Parts: sequence; structure tokens; C-alpha cells
Amino acid sequence: MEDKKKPKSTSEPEKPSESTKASSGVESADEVVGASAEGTGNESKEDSVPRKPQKPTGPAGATSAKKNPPKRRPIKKGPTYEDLENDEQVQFLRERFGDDLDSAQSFLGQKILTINPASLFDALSFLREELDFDYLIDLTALDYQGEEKRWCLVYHLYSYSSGHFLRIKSRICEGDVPASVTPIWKVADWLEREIYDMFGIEFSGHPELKRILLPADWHGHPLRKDYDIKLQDQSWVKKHLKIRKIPG
Amino acid sequence: MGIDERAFQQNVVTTTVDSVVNWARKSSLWPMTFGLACCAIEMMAVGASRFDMDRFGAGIFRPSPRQSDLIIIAGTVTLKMAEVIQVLYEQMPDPKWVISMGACSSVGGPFDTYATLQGVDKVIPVDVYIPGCPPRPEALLYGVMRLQDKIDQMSILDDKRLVVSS
Amino acid sequence: MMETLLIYLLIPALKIGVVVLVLSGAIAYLTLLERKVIAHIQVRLGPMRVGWHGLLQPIADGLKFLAKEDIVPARADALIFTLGPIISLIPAFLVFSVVPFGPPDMLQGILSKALGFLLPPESVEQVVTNSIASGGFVTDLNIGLLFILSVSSVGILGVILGGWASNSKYPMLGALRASAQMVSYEVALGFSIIGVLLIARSLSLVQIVEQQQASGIWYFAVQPVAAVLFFICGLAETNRLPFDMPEAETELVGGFHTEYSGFRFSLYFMAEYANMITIAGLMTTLFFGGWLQPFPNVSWLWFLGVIPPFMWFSIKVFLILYGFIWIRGTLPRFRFDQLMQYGWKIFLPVALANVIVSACLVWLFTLRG
Amino acid sequence: MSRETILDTRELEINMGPQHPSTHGVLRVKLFLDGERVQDCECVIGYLHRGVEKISENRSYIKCVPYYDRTDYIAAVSNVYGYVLGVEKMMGIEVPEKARYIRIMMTEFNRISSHLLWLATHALDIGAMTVFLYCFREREEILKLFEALFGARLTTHAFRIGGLWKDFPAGFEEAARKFIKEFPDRIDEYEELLTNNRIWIDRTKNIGIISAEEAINFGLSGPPLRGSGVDYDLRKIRPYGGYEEFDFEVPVGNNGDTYDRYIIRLAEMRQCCRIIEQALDGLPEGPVRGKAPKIVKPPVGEYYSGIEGPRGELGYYIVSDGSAFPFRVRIRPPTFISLQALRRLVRGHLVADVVAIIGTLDIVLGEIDR
Repeated sequence: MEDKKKPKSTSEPEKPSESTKASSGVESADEVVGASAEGTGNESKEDSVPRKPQKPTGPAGATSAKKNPPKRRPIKKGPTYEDLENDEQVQFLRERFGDDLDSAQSFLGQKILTINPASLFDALSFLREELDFDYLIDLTALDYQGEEKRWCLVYHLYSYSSGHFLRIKSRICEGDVPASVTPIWKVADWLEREIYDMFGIEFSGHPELKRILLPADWHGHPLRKDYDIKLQDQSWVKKHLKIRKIPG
Repeated sequence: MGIDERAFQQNVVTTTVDSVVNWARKSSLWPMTFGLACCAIEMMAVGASRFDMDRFGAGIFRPSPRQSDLIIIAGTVTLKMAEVIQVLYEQMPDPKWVISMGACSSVGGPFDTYATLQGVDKVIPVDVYIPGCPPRPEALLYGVMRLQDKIDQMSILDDKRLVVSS
Repeated sequence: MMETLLIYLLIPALKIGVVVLVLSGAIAYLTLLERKVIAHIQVRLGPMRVGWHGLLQPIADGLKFLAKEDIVPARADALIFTLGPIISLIPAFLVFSVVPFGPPDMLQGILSKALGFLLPPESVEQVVTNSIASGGFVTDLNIGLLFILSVSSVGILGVILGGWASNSKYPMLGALRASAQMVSYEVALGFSIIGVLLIARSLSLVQIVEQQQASGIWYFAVQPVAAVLFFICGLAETNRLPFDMPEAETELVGGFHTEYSGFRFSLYFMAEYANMITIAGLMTTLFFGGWLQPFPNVSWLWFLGVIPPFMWFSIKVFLILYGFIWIRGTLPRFRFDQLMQYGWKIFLPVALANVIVSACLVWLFTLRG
Repeated sequence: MSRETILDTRELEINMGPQHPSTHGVLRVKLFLDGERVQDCECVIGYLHRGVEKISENRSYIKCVPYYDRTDYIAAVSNVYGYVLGVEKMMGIEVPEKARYIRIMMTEFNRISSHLLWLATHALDIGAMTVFLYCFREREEILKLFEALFGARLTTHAFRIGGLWKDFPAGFEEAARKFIKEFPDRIDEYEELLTNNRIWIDRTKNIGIISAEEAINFGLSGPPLRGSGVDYDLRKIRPYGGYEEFDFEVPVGNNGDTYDRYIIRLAEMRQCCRIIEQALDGLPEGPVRGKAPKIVKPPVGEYYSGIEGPRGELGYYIVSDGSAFPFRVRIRPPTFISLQALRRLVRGHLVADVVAIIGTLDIVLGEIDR
């Protein structure tokens, strides 16, 4: 995987395969875009979009995504993902983690690092200890249903001492159990519980991983793309509310 | 039963008692301190200076369901909360009234999702529905007045609450 | 025979009836007063629609409670649950049997006119001169103050029992708080009275007022520290803000009466307000000259005598009650441990010091004259 | 029989909420008490979980906006602001100068109204009920302004992608000026009732202390964080929407207790007045609606738009797949995160303090549960 560092800036064809492996669908698309910023513009972006509609956002989302790309894109040149390999911090991290740092990009000025889940915890604690990213702003997940690595964990970090803002992403497969970051940031406690509740991703080493927003005995994880927005857990309703079925 | 049913029909005594009791009940509607979401903020505004629900005798918000006559369902009722609302409603002493304030508690409002109950009337009986998202404070005051009209039609002869006619 | 019956049974019974009625009315309208005063402090209007400016509001509230379902929670101790509010209300009324509203000869004029039609003049004379019949009080116990202290402490039992019998956690906590608070403030309250006793040399409330008349000065001027202490402890005794720990709405929902509904709840409600009136009446009697006008012996203030003694008493009680309400509209609530600290570490030592200082002073003055 | 004696004590588990007067909605806190002292607590939330994030994935970008009004209904304007800024940034939409100013102004008005509501309920929890009604009196004035400009009092749908719905109505500017002229006196009035009040100080000083380090570790933001002495205000650190043009201070506390947080919020309200005044003075002429497409389709990408809401850092992490529907909108709820600290804050305090600490975190359940 030594080639990973270079291809990003130089060779284009290898990108798609790499990105499906490591970074998120969104990113993969824009990685291409990022590269294309150096090359010529829009074609690569177009080919990136059709790969997306795997996710059923509901009927409208899927169809519009399909319709959309060929028509409007060329008119306006939106922001693109830019490569960040030359960034000082990134190089520092690259030295430390080598290939585990899958990619480093920025979008609209926000730095995004994609890290291999295997060394995610190490990388985060390294960021916390060595680079002083002491503030975990947010932790959430994305669902790329249909892809091999279904989940993408997204960490937003901030460092009070240096004022840097950083987004860490990590793609994991369904069934993977990433390590909880509660030992590093206490704030992660509820955030991870929420992810567990909404997506069904379990974290190892979490003090009490249980549902937080939905009732404890609810079935299903609503923020998964395959969960219908109106799907109510009728067995729960039957058990807890003294009504047989919620009509409608 | 053996008792002539006509004995319990409306007569001068019962109607007079009715009017006195109904007057007392409608003049002293103590709501429960119970807010759910956005509408609860408007409900607080109704209790505060500019609108002042206390003018109608309905200003003493009781925190305990045992001491309140009126529960204003102010906000989205989720399924998780519906369970609690049922208990709260049962804890209130009779006669008790329910105002469903706002679109969410009446029909689910804009939140047609997995977690929300589409109308609180699916779990407890509702006397007055107030539309709006959230309703203006005046709307809640009007709702309270409509409830007072409804209470006026009650009779002590009925154990259960009267269904409002027309 | 007839005279004795009149003096010791009929007229007192009548007076008791009147006192109970007036007191109930006062309690009812005190709730309205509180709502109106607080509303106006808060830039609101308060009850406006039920009767003229809400004048019928207390009646509506009371009637509503009567017509309300009376819930006894399934796991509550039904007997004690019922007894609680009653135990709490009765002492509040009982205390008023010894609080004088007017001088011992207050009813002389009315009585002599009323009885003049029925009885021979000498019997009328006999009845009228007896202060038990003609006094502006139900009775004049020579241990009146002691009676009040002992009876009013029984009221706490009602609160504790009610909280315990509910078999629920919030009422339980409320009852615990109530017992701790009332017991500790009772001590300071008792000590604050002793200063007055030392000067008046009597436990009879009537005599205390008469002593104030004799010395020409209200005891407030002689015992300012005791008066302030009494007021504060009175607030605590009646669970008023800033000492409304036992029923702190925002912490314990309703405190000891969380599980009470309907009429039983209204009894607690009445007991609270009755206690307020009691404390205000006591304070008036002990420190503000009871039925006396201001500066009772200053002759050029004769025009103040136009207002009858009973009215003076009422005015003073009203003003003190207004102060209670005013404080409720202004101050935040203490925390429970702070309340206990103030009780034991500040009020009790101050009350003790006050007793010692007054004792020394009294001893010095009596030694001289 | 076991060796239980009469002196044995048991932990009392007490349940606060979801219907409790001082949990500000439907928060449920399980308290484990030793006497009146809190040993531990557990928050149970989700009683107002309406699935806003799921809804966002099923609505178009424009239709999402009203839902964010309703996530944090007390600071609806700020909430919409954060999202709208994010989408505009991704789309590269230029917002007219005047709209920018009005947006900042209304957001600051919203901050005042939110802090007023906080002060009202916080004071009520501690037992000062008059402050509650005073605050509502002033809040009504702000709501009148909202109503004049946005057409609604509470859930305002304040900003559109690309600008505003419409310009000021006649008389709005005078009313706004009148308000900010009078308002500092009103703050003095509250301070008179509370700031030097012995009971208020007793109830809030040294209650719920949290050090700067811990506050950061717990992810606190907004006044709770600044109360601990961390000078973190997104309006200064990552200025958005043109805040860098305004001159204001960020009040910072040093003890990190409830009293400091109270002082900070009051000071913030005064700063809001300053910002509004500057915005009114420097209000440029021109249109208030920028050029925005009818169908909003941000390009493929992701953006985290964080703003300083009244309760702290309010973030929208918008992920677009190029369609008219967001792939995901993650709301970074400030009080969902700060509520976690409750467990740490209440330990060792009394029941009455729990109420004060819940109040000082300024939680809004709509935003916690979403």
C-alpha cells in the first residue's frame, strides 16, 4: 500500500478501487473530484455521482439523484475535495501511522482524515495526547447501505491550544465492533450510545451501551437507510400502550 | 334494578346543583405543570404577564396530577411519552379534562415518523383540540373558554363525562 | 343558672361559631389575596372573571374540591391518609381559641343590649362583667402561650403522617423535611417568645396585651430582635417561601401532599393558610399590641380610637400577612441544609442571647424599682 | 434473618420526571439518594425523540428548515441560521449584505430571548417566581419583533436559503432600538432581585463546580464552558456570517459554578444589545434575498457548520450526495452533550441542587432528543 500516498496526487485510475476500500462513498466520489481539480473538471465528478444512488433515501432521493447529474453539473463549479498530503500535521501523522491513514483531504477548508478502523483508537488517542485535540465536538455515523463497508464513523475534533479543527472518518463493515473512545473523551459516552441506538453499531469497552433515545425494548435502528421512516414497532406499542394498534 | 329510571331525570334540584357545581368547576380549572415541546413554551407564556391565564381562575399550575383538573398536552407526544401520559391521566382525579394543544398532539403534526404518536387522542380522551404549530396564546385561552362551555353542559347525574352536543 | 349557662356555654359556643366562620372566610380570601398581590407584583392581574375582580374565586375553588374525586392511592395507609389533613387542620383552628381579638370588655355593649330583652338587669350585669362572655376572645387561658406552642406542634404530626401514609417517595421526603424543619424552628420560635414573657410576666395572651397597654409601648420596641426572629421562624413554621422546603414545588413536586387530591388536599391547603393567620395573630398579640391602637397612652392620638380595637387587630394581622405574601413574591428558596444551618447556628443562638440579655435587663430594672 | 439492624441505611431511588416541574420538559432523572444527598444519577432521555434526523433524510433541503425550528424551539432562529449557513456555504451562495446584518441581529435577539427564558425558569426552579414573570414580559417584546419580521412568535422559519423572506416592516427599526435602549435597565432589575441576594448566592455559589479541563472533556460548550474559564466562542474563534465585523466581548467566568454561569448569561445579554446596536447602525441598503436556485442541490461533499447558539456550539454536519435530499444531516446538539455532565455535577449535592444544576445547563429537550 505504499502507493497510496502518491496516487492521490498523480495517478487517477487507481482511485476508485482504493476509495471503496478505505474511505466513505462520499469521500471516494470527491477524492476523484479532488484529483480532478488538478486535472480537468467535471467528467470525473459526473462519474462519481451515479455510484451513489445505492442508498435508498426514500424514493424521491434516489430518483432525483439519478436524474440530476448530467444536466446541472457543468453550469456551476461547486467546491471540491482537495488533497492535503502536503499539510504539516498530516505528514506528521503519516509518519506515525503510515498506511493506516487512508487519506487526507479537505473540503471547503475543513480537514478530513480517513483512518483505518484497526488503528482508529490509537490514532484518536494519539491526536488527543500528542496533538492536543482535547475537545471531541461530535461523533456520528453515516450509513452507506449496500457497500461492503457499510458504516462510516465521523469524529469532529477541536484543539483548544492550537485552534485546529479536524474531521476523522473511518469506514467499518457491518458487524464490526470499533473501540469506544470514552476513555479518551468522556463526552463520547452518550454519542456512542446514540449511534448504537440509531444505527446499531456496537462499541467495545463502552461503560453501558444501551439505547438512549428510543425505549429500551424497541426493535430496529431508525437511522439505517433501510428503516422506513414511518415504521413503528408494533410489538412495543402493543405491549406498552393500552391500544391494540396505532392506526395509519 | 327496581328503581324507576325517571327518578334520576333532570329536575329542578339537579339542574340547580348542576349549575352551581359546573360554575365552580369551570371557574377553577387548575392545569397540570406539564409541557412537552414547543407548545409548552407558549403555554408558559399564557401563564405569564401579557396573557395571564390566572384571570380565568385557571392560573394555578399544580405539579402533581392528583391536584389538577386539566392536562394540557402541549407538544409532540412520542410513543415513549404516550405511556407516561396514560399513567398521568389515570392519576388525575375525576372530573378531569384534556386539552390537546397544537398540531403535534392533535394529529402528529409535521412529525410523521417512527417515534411519534399520531394524535394523543389515541391514548387518552381529548376534550378540546387547538390547532396551530404552536398555537398562539390567544388560541389556548380560547380553547380554555371552549372547555368552560363544555363543562357548563355537564350534569352530576352522569358519572362519565358528557359528550358535547353539536 | 341561666347566667352560668350563658356565660360558660351559650355565648362561648356562639363565639366559637363566629370565630370558625370568620377564620374560614379569612382563609379563603387569604388565598385570593395572595393570588392578587402576587399577580400584581408580577405585573399580572390575577383572577378577574370569577366575580368582580375574582371575588368569588375562593368559593369556586372550594366547591370544586368538594365535587372532586377523592383518591386514596392503592398502597397508601387509608386510615392515616385520611387522618393526616384533619390532624393538621384542627390545631390551626384550635390555637385561635386563646388569641384575643379585642379587650376583655369588647362585647359588653352588644351583650347588654341583646340580653336586656331577655334577662333582668342584674343578671345582665353579671353576664356582661364576666370577661369569658364579653371578652373579645374565645377564652383566656392563664397558660395561653404554652397552650399555643403545644397545640401548634401537633399540627406537624398531620404533615408527617400524611407524608408517610402516602407510601410514596416525594411525600416521604417532604414529610422528613417538614419534621426536621418544624422541630428545629419551633425551638427558636419558643425562645423568641420568652423575652416577651419575661417582661409581661404572664402566659395569658390577654394579659400580655394589657401589659403592653400599661407600659404604653408595644413590645416590638422593647424586643425587636425577638420580633424579627419570631417573624422568620413563623415563616419557617408555616412552610412559606423562602422556607417552603416540605412542599417545594420545583423539587419535590408537592412535598407531603403530592398524593393528596380533592377535599383532603384542600384541608392541607386550608391548614397552611390557617397557620399563617395564627402566626400573624400571635405576632400581633405578642409584639404589636394586639387590639391596641398605636401608642395607646398618648392622649393627642385619641382620634385613632375611632377605629374599634377589633379592627386594629385585623389591620395588623393583614399587614403581617401582606408581608408574608410580599416575601413570597420576592425571594428565592433556601436549600434544606442551609435552612437547618440558619435555624441551629444563627437563629437559636441569637434567640438564646436575646433571652439572656432580656433576663439581665429585666432583673436590673426590677432590682431598682 | 439477615443481620439488618435498625441503623442500616438503604439507598433511596427517586424518579424525577418526565413530568416534573423543573426538568424543563420531559427529562427524566433517576436519583440515588442517601438521605437528601445525591450519590448518583441517571438521565433517561428520549421522551421527545421525534426523529428529526431521519426526517431530514426524507425531505428536500428547503423543507428541512422548519424542522430545525422545532428541534430547539427556544432558539429557533439560531437553529435555522446554522443550517442555512451550512447549505449556503456548500452551494456557494452569496447572501446580500443587508440580509447578513439582519440575520445577525435576529440571532442576537433570539439569544436574548433564549437567555431570558433560561433565567425565568432557572429562577423559578430556585423559588424566585417573580423573576420568571419579569423575564417573560421582556421576552414578549422580542416575540413581537419576531412576529413583525417573520410572521410567527416561536417557530419562526426565520431565514431562507439565500437570504431572508422579506425586509423589515415599517416601524421595526424603531421598535428594535427602543427595546435595546430599555433592556439593559431591565437586566439591572433582575440583578437587583438576584445577583446580590443572599439566598440566591447561597443557592448558586459553589454549586455544580466543573473545572476547565473537565468541562472540555465533557464536551461542554457555550455558557457552561465559558463559566469554567475557557474562552471559547465560535463567533470569535471561527467567525461565521460576518461576526468578525462586530465589536463585542465574550464574558468568561472563573469558578465554573452555577453563579458564574448565571453572571455570564446576564453579561451575554448585554453584549447582545451591543451587537444589535451595531447592526442597526451599520445596516446597509439593498435587497435581502440572494440568488438561490429553486431546487437546492448542494454538490457532493460534506460540511460541518457550527455556530454559537445560546446554549453552546450548535453544529450541522451536512452530507450531500448531490441530490435534492440531504444524505444525512447530523445536528450537533449542545445540550444533549452538556447534559451528560449532569451526572458528574450533581454527585455529592443535595436534591435541591439537582434542580439548580439542571437549570444552569439550560437544557431544551427538543434538542436533546431531536
